[in-house]
Amino acid sequence: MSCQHLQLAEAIELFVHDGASVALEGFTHLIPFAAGHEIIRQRKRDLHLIRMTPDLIYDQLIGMGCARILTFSWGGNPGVGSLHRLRDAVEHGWPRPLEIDEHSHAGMAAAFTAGASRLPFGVLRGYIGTDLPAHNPNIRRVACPFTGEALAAVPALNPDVTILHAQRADRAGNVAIDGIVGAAREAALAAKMLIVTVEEIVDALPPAMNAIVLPHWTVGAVVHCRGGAYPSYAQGHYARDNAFYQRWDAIARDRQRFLDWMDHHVLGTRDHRAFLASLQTEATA
Amino acid sequence: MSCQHLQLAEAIELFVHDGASVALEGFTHLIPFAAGHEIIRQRKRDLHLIRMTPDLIYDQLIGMGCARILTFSWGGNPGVGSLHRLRDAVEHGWPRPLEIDEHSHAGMAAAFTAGASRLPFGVLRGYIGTDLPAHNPNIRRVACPFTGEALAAVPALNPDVTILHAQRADRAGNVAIDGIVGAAREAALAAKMLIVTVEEIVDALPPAMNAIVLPHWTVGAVVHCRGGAYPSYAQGHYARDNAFYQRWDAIARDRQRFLDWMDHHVLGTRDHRAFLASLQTEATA
Amino acid sequence: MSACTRDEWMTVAAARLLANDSVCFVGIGLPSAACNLARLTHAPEIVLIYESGTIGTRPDVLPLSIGDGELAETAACVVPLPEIFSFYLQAGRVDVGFLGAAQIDRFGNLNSTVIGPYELPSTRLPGAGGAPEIALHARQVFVMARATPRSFVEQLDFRSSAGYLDGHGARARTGAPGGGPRAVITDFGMLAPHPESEELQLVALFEGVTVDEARAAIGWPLLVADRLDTIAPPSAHELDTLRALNTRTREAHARPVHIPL
Amino acid sequence: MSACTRDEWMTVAAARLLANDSVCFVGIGLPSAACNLARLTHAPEIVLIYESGTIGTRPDVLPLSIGDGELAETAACVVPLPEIFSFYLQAGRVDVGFLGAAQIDRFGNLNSTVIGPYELPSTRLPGAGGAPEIALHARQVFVMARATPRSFVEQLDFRSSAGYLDGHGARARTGAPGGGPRAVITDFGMLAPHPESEELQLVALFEGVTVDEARAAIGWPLLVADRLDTIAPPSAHELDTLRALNTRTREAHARPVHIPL
Repeated sequence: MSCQHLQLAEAIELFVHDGASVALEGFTHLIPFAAGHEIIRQRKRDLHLIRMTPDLIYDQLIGMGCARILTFSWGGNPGVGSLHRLRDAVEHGWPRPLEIDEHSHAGMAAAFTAGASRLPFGVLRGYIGTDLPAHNPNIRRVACPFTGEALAAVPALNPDVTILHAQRADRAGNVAIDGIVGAAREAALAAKMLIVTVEEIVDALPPAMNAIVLPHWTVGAVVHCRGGAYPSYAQGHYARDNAFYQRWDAIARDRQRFLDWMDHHVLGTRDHRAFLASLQTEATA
Repeated sequence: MSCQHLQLAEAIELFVHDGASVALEGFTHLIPFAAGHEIIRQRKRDLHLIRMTPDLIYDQLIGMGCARILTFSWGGNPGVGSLHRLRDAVEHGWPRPLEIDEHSHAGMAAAFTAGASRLPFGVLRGYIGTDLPAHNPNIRRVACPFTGEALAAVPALNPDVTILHAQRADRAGNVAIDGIVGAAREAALAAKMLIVTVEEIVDALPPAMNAIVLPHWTVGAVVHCRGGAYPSYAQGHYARDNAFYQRWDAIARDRQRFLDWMDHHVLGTRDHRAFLASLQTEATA
Repeated sequence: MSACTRDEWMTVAAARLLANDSVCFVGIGLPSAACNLARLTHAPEIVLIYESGTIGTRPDVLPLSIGDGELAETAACVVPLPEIFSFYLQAGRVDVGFLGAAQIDRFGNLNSTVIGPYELPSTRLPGAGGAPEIALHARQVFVMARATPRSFVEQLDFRSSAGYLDGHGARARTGAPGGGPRAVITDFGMLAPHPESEELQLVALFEGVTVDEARAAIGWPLLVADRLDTIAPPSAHELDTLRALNTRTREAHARPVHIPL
Repeated sequence: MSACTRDEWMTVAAARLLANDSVCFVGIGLPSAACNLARLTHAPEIVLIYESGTIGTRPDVLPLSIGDGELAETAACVVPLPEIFSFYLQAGRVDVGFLGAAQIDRFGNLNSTVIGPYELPSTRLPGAGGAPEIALHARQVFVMARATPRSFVEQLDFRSSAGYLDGHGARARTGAPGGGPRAVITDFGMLAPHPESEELQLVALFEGVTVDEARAAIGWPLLVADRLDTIAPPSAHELDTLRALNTRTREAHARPVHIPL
């Protein structure tokens, strides 16, 4: 595989197909909002969305009807409360029913790690005494061939496309990530196609040695997209907009207000720069 | 567990008992020679030695009769040839028979990772078409509960004691490792007791973020031991003494010459500093 | 000491349970406040782990999310999340895990998944997240939850994470490695499992609170332990430290964020 | 071009097989020389991985061990060894794996474990190391070995890593993901598997070498492919580059090392 430098719209158009399984990872940090918005703009449908912590961007994708299934382990607005669009889809099937493949964090971490290792399943000592296995056929048991102990097993996650946001890439497409990574590295290496949006493209990455680097030949496409994680954050570039996360609660609570907001700020903007400008305008209005 | 600062002789005396399973890890880089020599000086017996790549230090431990079993995946003198003491123990039972628990690198890596995760076994797609499983009951099969595929399974490695060498620790016992780590981190976190010898003890470690750090509460004992990896190397401190590795071939080929060398340089020296001085003297003689 | 809120009292009560040599797996909200209060008072060496991968973190202000940059910047190290769950939590390296929940039953089992049937819930909650394995592996679990009969219930709608299951050793018989919910800190005092039945019973009350108030807040017939302790109100030092922390936190999070245009 | 040694010719022949966009899992010795020669000549962008965890490394001198500091200093990144084997090799991200061995049979199966019976060997060899899974997962395996009837044998003493097993599709039937030994580069030329039987047959000779010389070096009755190619001697550029690399390497490794007293 050789890494291409693309515009965001091109990358989404080329690699995210209706019906695909797509993981936008990043744990609170480096959530690829710009890429999620572009998926909405291109009105992708029937996606199998995968993410440990469906965040606002998944609330938006679900509320806009892009998703058919959701694989996840915690679906809330961090530090605020519910994801109202996710709730509405599960509780009332609006705008369409959403199938749920629900795990614990440890289970999803094992599934991504198995995916990155191209093993068919991951093993953990987990789920004991919980009702999750009874409701999810993707949580099974496997016996240790040495001790006989029964452990939990989950099928590997190998998304058709994983999308990350990172601080920087070099011209060859090597990607460097600083700070909190969550399961981003495993989701990246588990993917059939990896797209990374980055704050900046540099001639040479900082000295790496034991730092977190995704080698260019594991990366399908690099997209230069400043502010691509906003309102999430990029360590060393900009802070998380906690106030936006709080404002989202009221926006997402109401179907019409949600649709109006998406119409104005996402569907009504050409790209991420225009999206950010529309929020800026609103803030200073 | 709380980390103690000890002298090397104390640490070995306190924590390495006859019959214990002991992993001295470090992959070519950061091999804990000083600690291995101290084990020889204290004439430990019946050890279960564990290491992916038994290096000169294991050749010495085996030749001095410290080991009963060896778990390993590649036992040679890197870039030079055989480990003659290891061969003599396997081929002729000298100075005592050595039981062999033989794996591939991938198998041992999976076993250390399972150990660090406190899972009873590790899974890999491995060993297919090889004779190793027929000769090692510690290589079994496990069926994927989703696909039915048969995969290789190895029992977790959880050494009684893991010993590493690293560049630096702070006074609390946090340990920072730069450069090639091999399976050192997994072997460390798999251990019941972790001893780390370090080049230097500093007031504060360099900024870490995503660097490799063993938190102080995972470390049982820190030993300040300059040059503790020589003739292996410590990135940023000193280079590998390739000439010593080449000289070792002739020393270890002959039982008596080996014994004389060990007598003079290891048993006949009080500590690692004296060991290094004895080599220095020889070099300038 | 000035009058304190029940949230403050809960936070202080939880903080007091933490030892200086503890390794704590911290959640956002009251647990995060309690752990950092402990660190800023009697337990300066306490090790705080957030599931985002930040180990040994010493934030100056409380994080709003589990993955705030502040946690990474002040951490001893930041590791990928799968390592937190396998090399630290599952490996048995966590002394205290903090959990909250929408519902808790008399055996300390928790529900953070759904109200109503799973397939068609009346309320879809965020889900279990890290809780099932924190509940399983931490040497002890502390639950922090404001008590009402709607949250401390006779019967969970869904068991997201295991307390003592049906009690009487049922948890231990599953092979669960950790010790389970050793303390439930509420806004009136504390519950703890009976040594044999493992049913949560009232073991301590905030000074001035009555057993009746406690009983009214709990949705099952609450038993009272043979020995009932009193939890002293926050000391001036505790309260000053907590309020200063909360003030710093509010100020930090109120700073307007620049849209990265 | 000056006269070259057979080792140099083997190295050049192997280097020529490597494409600019290949990801190679490199072993010490001739494979390392071949891969770096390719990088310094026609394949500047080739990605070299050493099992020590160094990815995308560009050493100025050849390493003497698989974990030389030079490999770490010039790498795109250095990761823990378990990740090399799970996230890269097992994940199918390696195009070319290089292997050597003490014995090879007509189906490209390799022995690097023992001569004689496993339980009481006449010669205990270092063992398989990374080979079993490199042989299994790399898209193609290149074997480099000087040929003698004692090393290219009718019957292995031990199968450390799988080539085509008994041939005729036996390897594929095990589910082995990689393509197996596509080329065996020796000191007289090259063997490659027959498309159906998968038996290694002579496909190319160094210019000036005869089929009889090849047959004499192989311990089984060597078949000759329908098409027999000639491998041109090293060009002046290839040989100059390789010799300069070897000279730099010798000089670097001859520098006396300071005992860290």
